[in-house]
Amino acid sequence: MTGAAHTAGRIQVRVQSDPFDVGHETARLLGLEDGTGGISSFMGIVRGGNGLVALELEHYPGMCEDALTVLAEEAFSRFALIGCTVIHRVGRLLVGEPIVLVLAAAAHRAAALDATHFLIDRLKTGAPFWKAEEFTDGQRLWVESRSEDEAAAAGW
Amino acid sequence: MTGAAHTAGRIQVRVQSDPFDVGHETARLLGLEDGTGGISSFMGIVRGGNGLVALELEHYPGMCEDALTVLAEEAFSRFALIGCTVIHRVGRLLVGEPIVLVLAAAAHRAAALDATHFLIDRLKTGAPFWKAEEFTDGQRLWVESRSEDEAAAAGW
Amino acid sequence: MSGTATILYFAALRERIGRGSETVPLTADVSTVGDLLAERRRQDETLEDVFAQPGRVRVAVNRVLGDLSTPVHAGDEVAFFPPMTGG
Amino acid sequence: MSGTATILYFAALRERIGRGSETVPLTADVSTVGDLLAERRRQDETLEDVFAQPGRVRVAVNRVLGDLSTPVHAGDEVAFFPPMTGG
Repeated sequence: MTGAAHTAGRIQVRVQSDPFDVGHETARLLGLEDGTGGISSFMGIVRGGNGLVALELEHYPGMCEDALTVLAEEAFSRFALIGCTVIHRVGRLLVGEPIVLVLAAAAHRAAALDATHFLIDRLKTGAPFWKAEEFTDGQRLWVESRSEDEAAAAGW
Repeated sequence: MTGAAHTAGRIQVRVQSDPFDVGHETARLLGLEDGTGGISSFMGIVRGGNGLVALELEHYPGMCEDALTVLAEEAFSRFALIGCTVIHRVGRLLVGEPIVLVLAAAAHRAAALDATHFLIDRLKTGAPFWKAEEFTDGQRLWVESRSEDEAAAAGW
Repeated sequence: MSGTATILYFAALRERIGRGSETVPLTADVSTVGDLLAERRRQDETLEDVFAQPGRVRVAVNRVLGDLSTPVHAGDEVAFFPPMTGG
Repeated sequence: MSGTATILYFAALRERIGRGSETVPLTADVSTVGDLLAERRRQDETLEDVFAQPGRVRVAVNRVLGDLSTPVHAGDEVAFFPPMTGG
């Protein structure tokens, strides 16, 4: 059985400008099988402050999906997941809008929680997305990668 | 300012037989303030296997809500949360049904993820709920507390 | 000392004892959870049987976890139950 | 050796260079990402200016992360971009 067949329907990766629906994504994982004991999730949000108005999310189409799929497959086998989902939005997102959603379903809670933490840490510096910040005064600045994010990703 | 006033609307604790709505609970935390950078969640589910049909969840009304509120307040201050929600179902729940939902909103992802892990670990052995298992052969057994759950709760 | 206390039993304890609650008079001899439990076991054969069985028991007084040395006063709610298994 | 490669630029690099992609001929001198970049900097003043600025640059060849020593062949897609900042 190939990796792709083994994980068919169990790993979902999407890059989209549209909003996502946490309830819908949770229900989908819940329906995969009876052996699921827990579903963990993390949702990243455009955090306000210092006059930030919006983020502009740029990505490398194709490579982005590939990188997220490799990452999701790594989490799937490393944490013996039953299912996992990674959705990342692109385009202009206002303060308060969700950017990213990661979900992991597993037999036991520790695996689901650890997989979620792993996925969001690695996704920060391991998939080709770039953020530009737009401020109330009209300034526009590319976000520099943070050394603590690179350290968190390397910690796994 | 008292603790209760400080956390008004930011901490929600509920014990109920009805299902809960992950999307609704997430949206409520998302609306609290602009400073939120991440919302983490864990949902516990009745895990099938070995002929399990359902769990019967018994609780100590009043003490249960008190214990969950103390726990949520501890997570709130310890992880500098913006909001947190704990919902625990009681009564008879079939395999595949959600039992418990924990959500934590914070400025940064590590705080939200750690608070979620803390809440679910401590909730397992720190609030007066008891589970009886019902099997296909008609047997009914009270779940013993697991030493690994007690160790996980003590680890925080 | 006079008055009564309410005793609650939950989960497996409740089922083995066959009731979930009882109101009992507090005698002058009872000042702690340990005193109360010892007296009830002397008075009630079912309680004596159930509490003689191996298995950990937890106690809460007025909805706060305690132990055998926790004081008991008139009007208190004393609950006995197995280790908790939520989540 | 003959043929072309597609070069992509993303984010701050794309904005500074003023374009997101270009198709360039692969000369016999070019066998790695480092060779290609050196040649393009010699040929194009804007590229020379941008790549002379301090700041870390990442590269991917055919959508897989690489470095200056990664081989480049005709038909390849070579992308230059700043460190990634997703999530």
